[in-house]
Amino acid sequence: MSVHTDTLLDVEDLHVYFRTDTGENVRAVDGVSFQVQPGKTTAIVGESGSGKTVTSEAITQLFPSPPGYIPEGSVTLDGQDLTEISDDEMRSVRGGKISHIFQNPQGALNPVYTVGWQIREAVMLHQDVSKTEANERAVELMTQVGIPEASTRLDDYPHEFSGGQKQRVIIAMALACEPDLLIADEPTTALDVTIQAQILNLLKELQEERDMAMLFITHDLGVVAEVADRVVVMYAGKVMERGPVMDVFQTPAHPYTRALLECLPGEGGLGGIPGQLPEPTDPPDGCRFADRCPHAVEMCTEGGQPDLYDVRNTEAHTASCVHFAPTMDPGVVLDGSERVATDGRGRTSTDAGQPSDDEEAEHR
Amino acid sequence: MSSSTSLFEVRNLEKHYPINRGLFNTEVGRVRAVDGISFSVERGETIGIVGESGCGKSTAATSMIRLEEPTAGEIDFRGEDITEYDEKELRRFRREVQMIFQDPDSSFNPRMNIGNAVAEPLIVQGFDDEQRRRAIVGDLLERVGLSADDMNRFPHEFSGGQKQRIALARALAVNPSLLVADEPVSALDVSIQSEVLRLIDRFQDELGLAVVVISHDLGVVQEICDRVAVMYLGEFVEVGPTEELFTDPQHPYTRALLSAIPTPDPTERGLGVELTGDVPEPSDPPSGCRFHTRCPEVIPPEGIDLAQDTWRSVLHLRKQVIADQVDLESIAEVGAIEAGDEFGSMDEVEAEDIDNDRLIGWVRQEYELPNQLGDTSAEQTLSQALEELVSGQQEAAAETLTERFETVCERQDPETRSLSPDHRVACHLTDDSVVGSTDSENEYRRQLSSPE
Amino acid sequence: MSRESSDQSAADPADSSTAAADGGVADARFEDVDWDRIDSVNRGRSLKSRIWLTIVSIWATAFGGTLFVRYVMGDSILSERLGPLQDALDPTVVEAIPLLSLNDGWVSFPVVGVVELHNWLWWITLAGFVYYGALPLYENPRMTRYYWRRFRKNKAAVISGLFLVVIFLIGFVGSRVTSQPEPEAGLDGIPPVGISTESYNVGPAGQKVADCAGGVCTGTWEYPFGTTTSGEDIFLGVIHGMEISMMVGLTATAASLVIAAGIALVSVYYGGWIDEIAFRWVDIQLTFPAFFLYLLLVYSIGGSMFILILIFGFIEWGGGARLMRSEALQRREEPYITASKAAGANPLWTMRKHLLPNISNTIITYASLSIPSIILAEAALSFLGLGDPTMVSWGQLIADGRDNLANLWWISTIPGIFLFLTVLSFNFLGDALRDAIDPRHEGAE
Amino acid sequence: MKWYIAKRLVWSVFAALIILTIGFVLMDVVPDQGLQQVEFQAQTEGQSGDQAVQAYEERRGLDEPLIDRYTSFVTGFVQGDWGWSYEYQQPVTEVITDTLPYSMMYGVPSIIISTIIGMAIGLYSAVNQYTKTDYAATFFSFFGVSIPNWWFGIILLVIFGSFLGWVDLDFSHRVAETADGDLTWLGTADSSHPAFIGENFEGERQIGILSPTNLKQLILPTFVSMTAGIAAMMRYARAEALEYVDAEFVKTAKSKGVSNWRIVVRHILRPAAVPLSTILVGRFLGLFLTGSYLIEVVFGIPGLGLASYEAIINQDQNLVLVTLLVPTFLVLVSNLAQDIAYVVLDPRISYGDRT
Repeated sequence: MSVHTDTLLDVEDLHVYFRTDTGENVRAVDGVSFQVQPGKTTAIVGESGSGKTVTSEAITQLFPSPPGYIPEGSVTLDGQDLTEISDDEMRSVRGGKISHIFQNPQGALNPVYTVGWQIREAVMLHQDVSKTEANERAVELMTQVGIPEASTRLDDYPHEFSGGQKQRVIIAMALACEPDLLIADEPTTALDVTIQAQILNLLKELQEERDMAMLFITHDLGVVAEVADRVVVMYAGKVMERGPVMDVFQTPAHPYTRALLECLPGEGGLGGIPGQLPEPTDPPDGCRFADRCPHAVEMCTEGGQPDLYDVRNTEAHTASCVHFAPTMDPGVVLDGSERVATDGRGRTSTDAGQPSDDEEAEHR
Repeated sequence: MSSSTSLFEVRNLEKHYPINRGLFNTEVGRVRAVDGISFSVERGETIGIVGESGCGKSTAATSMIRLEEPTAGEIDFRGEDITEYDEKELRRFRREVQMIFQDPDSSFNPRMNIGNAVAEPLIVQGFDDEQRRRAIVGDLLERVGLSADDMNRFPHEFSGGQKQRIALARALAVNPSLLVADEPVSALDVSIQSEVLRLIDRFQDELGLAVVVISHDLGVVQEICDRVAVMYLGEFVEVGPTEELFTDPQHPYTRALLSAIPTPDPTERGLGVELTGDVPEPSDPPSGCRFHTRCPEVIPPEGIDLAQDTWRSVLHLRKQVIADQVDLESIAEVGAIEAGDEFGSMDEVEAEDIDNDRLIGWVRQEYELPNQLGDTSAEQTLSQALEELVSGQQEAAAETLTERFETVCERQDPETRSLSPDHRVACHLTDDSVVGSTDSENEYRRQLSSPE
Repeated sequence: MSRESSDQSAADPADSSTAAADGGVADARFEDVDWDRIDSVNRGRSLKSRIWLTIVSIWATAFGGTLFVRYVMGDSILSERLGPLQDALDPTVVEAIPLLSLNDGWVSFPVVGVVELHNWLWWITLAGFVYYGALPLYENPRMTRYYWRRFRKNKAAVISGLFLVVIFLIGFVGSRVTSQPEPEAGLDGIPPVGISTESYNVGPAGQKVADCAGGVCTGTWEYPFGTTTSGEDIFLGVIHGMEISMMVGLTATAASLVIAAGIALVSVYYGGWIDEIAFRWVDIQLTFPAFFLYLLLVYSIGGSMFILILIFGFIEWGGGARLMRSEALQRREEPYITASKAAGANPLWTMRKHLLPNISNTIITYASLSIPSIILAEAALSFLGLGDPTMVSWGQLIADGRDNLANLWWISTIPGIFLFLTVLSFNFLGDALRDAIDPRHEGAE
Repeated sequence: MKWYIAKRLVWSVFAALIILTIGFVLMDVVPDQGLQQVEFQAQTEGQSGDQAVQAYEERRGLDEPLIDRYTSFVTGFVQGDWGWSYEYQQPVTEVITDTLPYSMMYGVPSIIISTIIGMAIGLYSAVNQYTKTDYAATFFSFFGVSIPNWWFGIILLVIFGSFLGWVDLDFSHRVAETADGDLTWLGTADSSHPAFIGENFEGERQIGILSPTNLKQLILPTFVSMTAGIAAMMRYARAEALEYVDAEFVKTAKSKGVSNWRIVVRHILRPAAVPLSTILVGRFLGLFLTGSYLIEVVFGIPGLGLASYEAIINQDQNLVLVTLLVPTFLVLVSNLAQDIAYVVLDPRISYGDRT
């Protein structure tokens, strides 16, 4: 279905469930597939509750387990299935081949150790080096991420750093062992725009220098457009759309992606997406988004989530929407009304399937 | 902007928090969270206040309606100074002004049902007709898109977006004329943000409500505000009509903020002017223009012609030298590591053992200074100062640098100038008497218009 | 987002969306409220709270009267020092009030007769429990069901709760329908039913009651738990001890909760020197070795049940106040408090409606720790012989058997098991309640 | 930092004074039974009651005004003269030095063991939350917290003393002492030693604190005071560790490839150690001080708790006040120490900001 050559990380049909007290399963991730190419950035974008963070944590199995578990699916890194390796092997992958940075720099550093100690720990866990060598490496890393006077600051505690600097320290820590893949989970969400710009620029620089692949998790389409090579749009544990960043932004195919883009401030549409996420323990049949979709037709609520169909015959860009099935007319979504939500009547148009004319005229 | 017609006018509002230390808790300093801001809000107008976290915008919100007592300043509401109000008058004033908050989850008492929460402003104002109160609450809930039956439900049964709508209903219960919204949507998903904003916008139109929106998100402000004030370290650096401010920002800080927003367009990559460093401590704000420590457009002293980023590096070095914070040991260690095997282990490196020229090179490297500055007179001063620095004469180096590289931005607090009746800005760049020749101004314009 | 709330959107999606979208425009003004009229009118209270206030005032008057007669007019340390004053207070003054009479130095009320001081406290505690605990649960069935669903997951706690209810009912009813066990010569040393002991352990009268044959006596159902060394019925003693333990635990905890919550809320709301003084005092109080203080106070003031409850109530609150303060400090910064202030609420409203309900977790946590510890402390004091000598409590029974461990081992063991199980149940219950109402889990379902 | 310590020191002295004052006044309010007895006795013997009372008061220094007695006690206390114990007929200082070792004999091992075991179980159950082990540990801790120490002691005495006969029902404090009455770690003595009165045997037996006989009689008190200690420590350790188990930085550590064991020891225990140390010294110490009264009464151990109890019952003023002040000082000093430790251990707390 997609290009398998030159793939660093291949996530195939990944499911992550969380067992609740009542014995039900919360299907946080429910069949997700995507790839990350070496040296490239794949961004997973979605709202809160879409399962994007759990997906990223499932790669190195960082989610709390129990109650979380992976009922099926594979995560292949360099031909090795990470869901099947032993705990010891997983530990050498974590921080060695795959590193993480998290959303909240405030909490991600242990408050009672110096930053030097924490970077050193990352180095010494994976490399057989002396403490002095590890220290030197720490200074080097901190200098690279742009912390001035690194060798003095090594002995400072996290609270002595500002939010942006903390995130730099965390990046330094993540890069300690030259990972092949860096998973960045909303690394700039907790930061001011100005600091966000600094961190994004830094990440781009470092990625180029090291030819490192990046999996970037974010809810901000602006950030996606800034950093990503490929985009995966997630909704309610499923992939809605996948493709190269240019294609996805120029020809957003899935109605959900289109709605998300509409919501951005400055895009004119003070719309929003009516409705709520489906129940994660008992998702409805058919497309997870059908309930809120202005283009939903009857077949959208039948069977499972639609396959990822090619958009406009480019194999790299696919959307999980029945309108893109070979027998259907994608024009319904692509050329039809793009005022997905501004009329506030999203639900009533569910049955109609066809947008009304006046709305179409109003837009563009 | 005559005060007689303004609904709400704030003049020179200050809110300082004392810092107490020692055995008797004597005051040793003050956090100047809000340090003299002035603005007015007309009926039916939406004004936005934007700035980075820690700039004092939330404190401004709470002290402008006396939820915290302001340290100084006048606040007129309908021509009456509310700082003079007594308890009773203040309670009456609370009917006219309401607030909504950032976090929908903590905006509601988890142990009070939604009906009571929305009715609370009515109850505490003494409205004890229960029948009618229920009618009003039901009506309000329906207006914000919920149902009257939701009255008996508890906050945790609603989603974030719904809660923010209920917060709006609560704020409107007493039919206020001014609404202060502190980051009303920043805790919400994008798809829900716009719904809430739309609702605020609608009520504003319908009820002739005046709104003050506090946000760190320029997108939000752009969406619903008529005028915008940009705040930095307790002060307004620029105030103007939204349209004008976004298309023709005058203050370098406004420009930096605008350019830092990632655009959802992959063809336009690259985040423009990058602000270095963080917001300084409001307990010890920089002299002169408070933004000069991070400003990408600091005005060089006369006769020095350097590229802006080099000039900034010089300024940074100078600041560190004056504060005696240049750690030669550390620089030597970093330099040694980068130089590789030549120096054995990091711990063995001592700054004194290293050849002066080499150390100077490393210092330049650390402070991102080229080996030779473009401007010869500047280079002369710099190399003299560096020479003094590495030979241990920090004070002399500081003096040398201060003498030559002092800029008007750190010396003088820029006045707030009106560019048009509605557009005010506080920056030396807009002051012809400071910038002098139009050349340099054009230079800055040119630098800005060309993306990096 | 009207369409977001799932149950309602299905009913009338179009309706609500028009209300939000277009309907609002036509009908722009909200209802006009005549604030001037409202400002001039005083506020009323609900019927429920009026009834409660009446009960509390009647209670306070009667309790105050009893205290006055007992400690100012009656024969006590205080009255010695109030000599001249006492002369002026002729008992006939009390008798002159219709329906009241003096009975052996106690005020006798119509219907209820003489009520001892500790019983006054016990009654108001139970009333308060109904008003602040049971009534809200009854009025809020949704919330009740929600808490119950979470609570019942913890089986141990449900069993504990049942056990405590049973203990309470048996103790409460039992000590009213039976009389206190009295020592009876010769009836001593009877073993519990089914247990045998050498007959020389059993008193002469007891030998007739128990099944004695061949130098061995076996207990019978007449004294199911056997008797003490002085011939008291242990079964009756255990039943009376149930009420004592419950009363001391609940009443003293209630008293300390009221003090602790009051001081914590006022300190947090007003801060400044009130806070400083109150919590400096708490520092000192907590530094005092508590058990030492109990010993000292009980020894110096005397161990009547009323005094015991007061001592526990007035000493135990410090830790609770500290916990509540730190909780309330966090709550104080919550936006809903600010919102309430921004709406013009007065301090009392904010404290009662916002701060108090939201520190209820800490209150319950604290109560669940305090009740068992007070029960244990009372038992320990009784064990040392410093409890109320006129009442039979578990600690006293345990002490009775202590010198005859080798032969009459059941005297210490049986009440001890009840004491242990009661304390254990309170601990389990408290833990489950804490879990059930922990707001961190709220909305999880 | 120095201002902070100075402030805390001043406050500690002030608090101790207040407590002393309260104790002093309370003791003074209590009707003196010794005095009543003297008066009664004098009257029954047909002498003047007043005279006897006066003589008694003079003997005990009670004839002076309250304030004078108070100041002289405080000055004496500060100078190391802690007064005379009428109950024990020796200086209070000697009573303390005589009794304290017995409290420590079971108290110290019990604190150490329960800290180690409690902490280990607590951490284990926090890391393995909601597993069977966790539930078992939780149940055990409830058991330990709920069981009344003194009753448990009695029950153990019934079982191991009365029924099984493994231990003696009476505590023999002479076993730890030499024939002269001095404490010794380990030694031998023949049948003339006061501990062996009534026993006839040849040769010598071991005596002293570490002698098997002494250790045997210490097992039960140590165990009883341990149950509560382990349970309390376990609850606190578990609760504290749980604060950090889901912390973001633990996830970060995990993502670096840190092993589970190392995460527990380095990343969870270390930050939890700060609040735990507070609990350990503070409440824990209090637990033993309180527990010691009843344990010593039940087992008949002549320790500080028993002395304090006897002092109160017999209105031995000076001894009461000193036994009140000893734990108070312990608590105050350990509070101070732990606050300073807090500052030292937890880099987040800047002492400059504390008042």
